Amino acid sequence: MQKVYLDNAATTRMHDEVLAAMQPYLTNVYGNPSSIHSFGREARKAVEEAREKTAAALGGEPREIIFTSGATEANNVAIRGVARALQQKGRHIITTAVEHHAVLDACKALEAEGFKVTVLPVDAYGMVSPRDVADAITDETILVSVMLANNEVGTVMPVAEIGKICRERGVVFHTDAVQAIGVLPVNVDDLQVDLLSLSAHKFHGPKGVGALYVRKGTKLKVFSFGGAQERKLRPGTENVAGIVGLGKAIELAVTDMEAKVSRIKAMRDKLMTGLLSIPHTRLNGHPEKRLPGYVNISFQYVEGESMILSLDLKGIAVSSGSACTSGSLDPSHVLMAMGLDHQTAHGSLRLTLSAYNTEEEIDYVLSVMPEIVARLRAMSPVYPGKD
Amino acid sequence: MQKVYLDNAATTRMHDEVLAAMQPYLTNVYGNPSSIHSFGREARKAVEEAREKTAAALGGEPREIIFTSGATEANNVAIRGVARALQQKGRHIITTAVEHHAVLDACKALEAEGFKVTVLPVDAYGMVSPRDVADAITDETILVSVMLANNEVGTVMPVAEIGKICRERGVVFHTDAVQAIGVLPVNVDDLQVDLLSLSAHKFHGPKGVGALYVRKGTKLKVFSFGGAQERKLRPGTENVAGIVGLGKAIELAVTDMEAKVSRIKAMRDKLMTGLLSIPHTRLNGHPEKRLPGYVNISFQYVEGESMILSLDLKGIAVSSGSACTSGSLDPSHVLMAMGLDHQTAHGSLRLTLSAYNTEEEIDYVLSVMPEIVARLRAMSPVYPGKD
Amino acid sequence: MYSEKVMDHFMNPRNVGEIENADGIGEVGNMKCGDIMRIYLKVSDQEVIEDIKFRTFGCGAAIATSSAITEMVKGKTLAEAWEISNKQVAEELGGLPESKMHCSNLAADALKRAIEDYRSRKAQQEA
Amino acid sequence: MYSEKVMDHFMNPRNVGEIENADGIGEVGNMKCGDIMRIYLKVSDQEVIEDIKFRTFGCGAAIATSSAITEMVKGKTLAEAWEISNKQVAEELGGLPESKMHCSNLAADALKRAIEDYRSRKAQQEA
Ligand SMILES: Cc1ncc(COP(=O)(O)O)c(C=O)c1O
Ligand SMILES: Cc1ncc(COP(=O)(O)O)c(C=O)c1O
Repeated sequence: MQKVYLDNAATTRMHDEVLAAMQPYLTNVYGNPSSIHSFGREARKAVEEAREKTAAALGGEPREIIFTSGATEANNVAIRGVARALQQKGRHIITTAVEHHAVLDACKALEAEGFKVTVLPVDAYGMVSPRDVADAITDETILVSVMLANNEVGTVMPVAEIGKICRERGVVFHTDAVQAIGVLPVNVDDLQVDLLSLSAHKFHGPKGVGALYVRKGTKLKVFSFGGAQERKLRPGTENVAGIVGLGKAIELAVTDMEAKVSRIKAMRDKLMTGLLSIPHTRLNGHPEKRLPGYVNISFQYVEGESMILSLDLKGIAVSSGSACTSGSLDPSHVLMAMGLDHQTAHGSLRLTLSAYNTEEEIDYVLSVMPEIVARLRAMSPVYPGKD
Repeated sequence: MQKVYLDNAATTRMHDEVLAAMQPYLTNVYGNPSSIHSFGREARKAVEEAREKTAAALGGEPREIIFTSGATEANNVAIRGVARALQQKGRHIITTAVEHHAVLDACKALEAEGFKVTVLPVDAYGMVSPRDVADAITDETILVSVMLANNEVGTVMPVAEIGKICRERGVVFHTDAVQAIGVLPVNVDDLQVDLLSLSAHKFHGPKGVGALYVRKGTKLKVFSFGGAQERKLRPGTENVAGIVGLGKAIELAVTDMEAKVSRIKAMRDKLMTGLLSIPHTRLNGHPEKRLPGYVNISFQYVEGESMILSLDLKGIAVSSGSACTSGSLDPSHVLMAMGLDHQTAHGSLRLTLSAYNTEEEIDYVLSVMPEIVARLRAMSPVYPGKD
Repeated sequence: MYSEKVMDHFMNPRNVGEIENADGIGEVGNMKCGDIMRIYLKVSDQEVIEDIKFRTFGCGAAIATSSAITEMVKGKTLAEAWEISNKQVAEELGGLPESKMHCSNLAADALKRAIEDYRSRKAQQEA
Repeated sequence: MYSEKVMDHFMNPRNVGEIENADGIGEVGNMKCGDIMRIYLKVSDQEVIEDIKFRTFGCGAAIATSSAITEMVKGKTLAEAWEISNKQVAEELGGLPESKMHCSNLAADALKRAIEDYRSRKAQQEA
């Protein structure tokens, strides 16, 4: 059966060159980077080269890069770390309603500990207003965290504008850039961010490794103890092969980005137009300020998981903001924050492309989708145009 | 140049079969285990199989295994998690002076937050007394953490005895078993532990992945937020390939363990006897209750790093408890806790074997060592038998 | 994730549709949770389920359990049908993922509502 | 980790040993930190360093800096030698790892002690 992977927001296939770069560190270069003998020094060199590549891709300094086990950890270290380091200065944090749970739940946990957390609303497109950020900042504010691009609808946030505001007001600014690497220009100075999280597997690197950019001078208090690795901000024997993979992946991600992006966009537009030609559909997320590979569409009268399963049986992998895919009861907090009603949220489908997709794959998806939707609608008790 | 790796306590070379098991998950099986489509389900299946293997190796249930990014994280989750979950019950924690920094520093951080921490002393062999543990337990005690085997001198702790005491007194018991997997029998019921940490790269698995065994019913509060992975105890997209590698590595580690261990022991004894025949040397750690692959020896009048460098130039990789290898000022806290004077501690060398070593390698080390020690002693201002 | 039996019921659902002039209709679930099931009954004078149909908005488990229960009770008496629990439906399907046991496994409830509806109509007619 | 020059001095240290009847001896470091350096001087009447030897217990950096400084100052006057800083020794060696800049880079201090020792002996002789 033909297999079509359109869930690149969940994870991506690893680039062959990334695996090739990792291979020595999975076999004969196995030293611990903390060891001073030749085995250790070879591993150390590889880690530091990856750090340089990561810094170069983001426009920062190598010593500003901390490798982690992923963006979840990077987000937690950033949010909790700043909160704890600056709690004497103030105990107010600002974030948005559409952040990843790693950010949102870390903030909520701090709220339970006595911090004040302002969760800013978003508009119907999932966009936060820089104005709202500015208005929310008080003398007590120590941290603002706004994602660079949303991982469900792909809406790209005005992070540079918010960064400017935060800098003027002297507030530390963190952005979760997980979905943006390789598809948007990500430069820590242009964005005026102090902290930035990323995860290698979202841009054709390995799973289980990420990075946190920490601008020089940014104070973080850590809660994880052990060795002196990563300037003590992230102790534990380094995932050498993973870090090398991240370095290679980010280097490849920013190479020829525009060409890749315009190819992805062309496929995306074809997919979007085709799907929207099915009746009772609507696009979720911002029509323009959106990641190039994102199509999030709601199909009225049908539930997301049933569409995922139906597509899966045709070899097509997508995801949904429906509660049924997460095991929780409520549909996606992102779609709800955008004001969608429950039915529309439950009927959402997220199709996310990468450079590995082809136009033939898009054609294939468009050829099977109408039938699938029709079949499920025919079963639906809420579908008005019965049988 | 001949290369001899005798730093297997720092990290080990990955087993070929482990890499072979990982390979599909580094290439075409790249789904996110949380995704419900076929790509995701394949990844999920691999993770759950690894969980079964890990549980089987430890004598626990699959649902009692939490995958982490390594033992550092596992130790932190365990110590902090129990402390926070049970702080209403009491605020006293017991550990030993020779634990890994991940345990010791996590405990110290809790001390700074108002917990009472008893750091038990060890004897000259690095051994803690179960009696001391029993005496230290009070009504306030909520957690005891004692490592299964020490990572510097290899002393094997009386963990089963301590486990029995803890169970009788109703105190949660954690053990850091990092150095024991594949060389000692490790069964969570025999050891009577509630929590157990391990790290794959210490037993020929990949770096950057570990596990925490959490006995059913053990309460943990987490401080890391994000997705619902690993029963919410360890959020973040799973390092699928790494987890598969851990599963395969632990399966291999416990296979034919006795045969491997007796081979390692034979080499170890030859190495030890040979090195101790150099004058002014002494064995550190317990003479019998010791990991099979461990030789920790102090060479009087010379400093560890200078020996490491000299051996490195001969292609031999070892480590030392000297301060100079860690960038800190004090020598190993383990050797100091055992009562060694500074000179003896600085002059320590740790040579750790694995099944990959050969007798020829041991012969080679023994052939170069006397010369190296003699050269450095000749330079030493504290060596009495000058020139 | 789902058993083969679930997938079979999901892809080839039995008894989809409506019954015109049904003797009883039951609906459970709500849009918040993303599951709505409606069951239509045709009941004989002997209180045997002669025909049963369903419409469901929901995930694979919701559709499969709806389909399965219609097969399980067709030809049964209302008294027999009333005894069927959500758990039995899940068992009939070879089990359901744990996360689906609560929100999407409501077919037996929908059937009970339909039987209740039939009975209350009957009571009204007789009154 | 270490530059080639450090490794060269470590493996082929210059001027190892003692000077019998040295004109000045200086020692720095302590066993706690794991570095002890002792420097022996033979000084001419013109206060030129005619001979210099060292013994060092310590890591690669400690041994290399000891060796390097002996080469740097042999034939120099005490006044010139006095001006040499630990930093200059590190530079001469092509740099040292940051963690080694403090504890193991004490050769200039040892030399200063030796010069001081020479001077205090001289002062005693003259007194
Ligand atoms: C926006 C965003 N932040 C954080 C994460 C967490 O990344 P990881 O699961 O690799 O830790 C993800 C992906 O799940 C994401 O999309
Ligand atoms: C006893 C012990 N505990 C914990 C660790 C930490 O393991 P990792 O660095 O893989 O997190 C190590 C290894 O460094 C160890 O030897």
